[in-house]
Amino acid sequence: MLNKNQIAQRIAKEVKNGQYINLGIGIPTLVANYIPDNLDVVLQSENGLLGIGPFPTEDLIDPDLINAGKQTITMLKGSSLFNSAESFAMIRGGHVQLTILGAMEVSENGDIANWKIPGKMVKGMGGAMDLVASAENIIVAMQHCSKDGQSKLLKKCALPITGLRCVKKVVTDLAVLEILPEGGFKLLERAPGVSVEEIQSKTEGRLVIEGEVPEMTFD
Amino acid sequence: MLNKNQIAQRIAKEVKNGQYINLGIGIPTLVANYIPDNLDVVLQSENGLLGIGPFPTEDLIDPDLINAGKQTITMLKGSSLFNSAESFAMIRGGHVQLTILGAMEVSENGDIANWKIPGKMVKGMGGAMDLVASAENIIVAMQHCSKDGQSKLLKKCALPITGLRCVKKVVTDLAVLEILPEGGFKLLERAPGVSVEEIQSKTEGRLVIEGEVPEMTFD
Amino acid sequence: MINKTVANAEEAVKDIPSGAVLMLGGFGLSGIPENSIDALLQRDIKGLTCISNNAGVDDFGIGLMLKKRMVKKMISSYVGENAEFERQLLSGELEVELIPQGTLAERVRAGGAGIPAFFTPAGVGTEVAEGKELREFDGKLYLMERWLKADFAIVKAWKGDTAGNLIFKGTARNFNPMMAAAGRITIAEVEELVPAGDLDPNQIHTPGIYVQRIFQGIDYEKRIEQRTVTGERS
Amino acid sequence: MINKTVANAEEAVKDIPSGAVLMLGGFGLSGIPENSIDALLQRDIKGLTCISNNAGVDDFGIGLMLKKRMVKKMISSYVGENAEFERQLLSGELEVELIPQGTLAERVRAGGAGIPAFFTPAGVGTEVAEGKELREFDGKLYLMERWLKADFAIVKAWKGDTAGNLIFKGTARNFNPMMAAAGRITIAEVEELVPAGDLDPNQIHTPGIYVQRIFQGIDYEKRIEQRTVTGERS
Repeated sequence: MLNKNQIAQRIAKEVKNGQYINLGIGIPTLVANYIPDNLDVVLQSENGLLGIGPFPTEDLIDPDLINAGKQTITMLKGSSLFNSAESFAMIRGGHVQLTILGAMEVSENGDIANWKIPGKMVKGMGGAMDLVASAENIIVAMQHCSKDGQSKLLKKCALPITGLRCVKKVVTDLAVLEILPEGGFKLLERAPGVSVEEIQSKTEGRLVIEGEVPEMTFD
Repeated sequence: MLNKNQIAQRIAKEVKNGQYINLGIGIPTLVANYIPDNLDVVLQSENGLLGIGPFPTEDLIDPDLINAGKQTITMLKGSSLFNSAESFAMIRGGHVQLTILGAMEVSENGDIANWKIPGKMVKGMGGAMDLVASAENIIVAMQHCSKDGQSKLLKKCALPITGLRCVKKVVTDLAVLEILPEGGFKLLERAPGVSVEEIQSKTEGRLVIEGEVPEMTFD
Repeated sequence: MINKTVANAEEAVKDIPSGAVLMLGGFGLSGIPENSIDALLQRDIKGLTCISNNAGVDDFGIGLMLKKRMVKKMISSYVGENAEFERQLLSGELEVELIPQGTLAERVRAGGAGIPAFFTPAGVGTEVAEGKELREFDGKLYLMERWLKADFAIVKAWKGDTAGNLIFKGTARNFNPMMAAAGRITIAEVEELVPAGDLDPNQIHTPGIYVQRIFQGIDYEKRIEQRTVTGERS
Repeated sequence: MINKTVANAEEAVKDIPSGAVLMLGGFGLSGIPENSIDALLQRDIKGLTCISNNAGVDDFGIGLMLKKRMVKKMISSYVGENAEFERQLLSGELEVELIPQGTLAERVRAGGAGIPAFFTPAGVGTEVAEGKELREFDGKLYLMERWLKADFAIVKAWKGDTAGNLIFKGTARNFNPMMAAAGRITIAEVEELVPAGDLDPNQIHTPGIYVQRIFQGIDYEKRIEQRTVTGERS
């Protein structure tokens, strides 16, 4: 079973050289720590920055420089700043090629629910609906099951939807799964020590198993 | 009868303090020469400048600084530069309050035709259709009649339309006329030495005359 | 050049009436018009509709206007952690309309740009799509969204000149430029107000045509919501 | 940061095929990609569709591409004075689609911004409206217009960095930024190419995300169409 950092580490292997990437709050943010140094990629912050750098040292903290999670950040050489309309023009226009975000539920046809739980105070969707409606590649980082053991990989999302048929891949604490164009979670990799049977028992949606399913490796 | 400079001079009296103004090519450009110094107005050039200054001296000519007529120009203190989408956002959004442009024909309900003559090579509408569809106040500068004596103030435009029900006022070599909301050219002023009868005879559209029509005065 | 200068925040907001629709720039607490909000808090007005990406925190930004019960309705993409907000919402005192962030940015941009409606893929298949026209272009589904405008837009910039030209700094730019264009009356507060001609025309982010009133603000707090330094990870 | 540098204009345009849809920045002869046009003229390609506000003059800019019969169709707002253009148009060799300038700018902007369609008042009641959806919003009529995209967008900036960030100068900015965003492959030529990090991130007009290839141009002529000096009036 993977911890949060290992989920992030595994997702980092999906990153390709030259990509522009938007990382959501939570586990997706951790992905930045594991992108290999030999890859040139640019991280976008939807509040108006391309080229997110590391967190600042105390003396470099600038209240006018935050990421979409409202954290203080720095810029890299070659960064650019822009307004929110331009930022979502980039996203909607497909220029941000990869979006990695968290989810409460994903369905076997790629629907995602991650913004609202009925009966709870709704804080808003922020930029999530724009992001999932736009990027050519969307990878979800999530726990395979809820705290009370219910599968979060479903036939159909029970929670209010954030976007339809958009998720391409899911990386959980148990597995790496691809959403097939015709529907279904194709099991690509198992977390170390996790059996196909366990994944099957914890996946409510249709699980597609073809041949031997390899165990993940970490470099 | 007014010459071109006098038409421009008369139109300049319509300019109000604090306005943002777009001047078309031809007579409208001349209006800039007659705007009183005590008025603070800003001229927009739809290729991306607010604050058109005078033509440059030889040593200040900059090929990267032209107006919409492709003439070399200068900027004023407080000028700003922007792209074409932003420029027409300003125009379409009604931020440019006054547009002054030439026309081949104007109809009594405020339609304008100024971009195309069937049978002649069509060069394009440029920004004219955007301008006439957008500004709250549109004033046309034109000759009252064509070279062969035909009225250009018509019941209905014969030439292809540039915009519908948009012209608010027309200043010609013979008269100043307001387009009434219900249709019709209301005669506001006569050019020096021009009689109401002459204007009537040279106006094909419905001319509305109420009481004494004053002769224009120039300061 | 037309001079847009007013003396201070009080002067700038003095005629905003109860029931007005306001836009307020900022993302989180970054780039919010602190001085104007303070001045609004001194006014005895209520029933405001506030269009702003976020709703401030309990004791800063729009949160203070909520606490004073000046706000009837918030139009935002994310309202965050704000206990008073939650209380008013649950009690029905406050109305909230949640809009995807990119759609919010584009609707405001459309308001300033004279585009009454446009199509976006954000929200297709979600409750955001309810009651909206759905349409297919080139094999993909889109929603029709309408422009947003405001009686008063209140924005915060880094530098400005007396002609109303604005330059923003860092990610404090965010919604400010689009809101400046979408206000019938736009009020801009700046950290540094300079004479027209002192700013490079090539570097203006918001041309002065969009700004009706400008003043130099004072005592900016610029509160940080999530202070993170090297070595930390959330 | 991702490095977008290519050696020169020849390298940048080498894979543009016959029949491609191109966008070319510029207004009149200001801000046109001179080097890329020269390099295109060396290529043996034809049947191009060129989206550009204007069509150059007989012996400069896109006019040279017309003369070489490389262009099948022009999409422009104003084609100006160009004898060869007129000849080809009248003979049926060249197809022309004329679009109101603001609609052209917004359609290109929409292409880059993922907005498949929007409404504009420009052209209502004119032949531009033929075949287009007409719709009333708040008592005013608007046309629905579609986005424009290109296989290759070719733009000219003043300064650029290796990450593809661009800064324009004066009114040479015009259509260049929107076109940069609307090209599947965007080629930017700049007067001065600097290392990533040398440009102020606050002053970037076109973020590098939109640019796939960048090179430093040479020998800019920057021809002036209407040389006017003080005292003159047209």
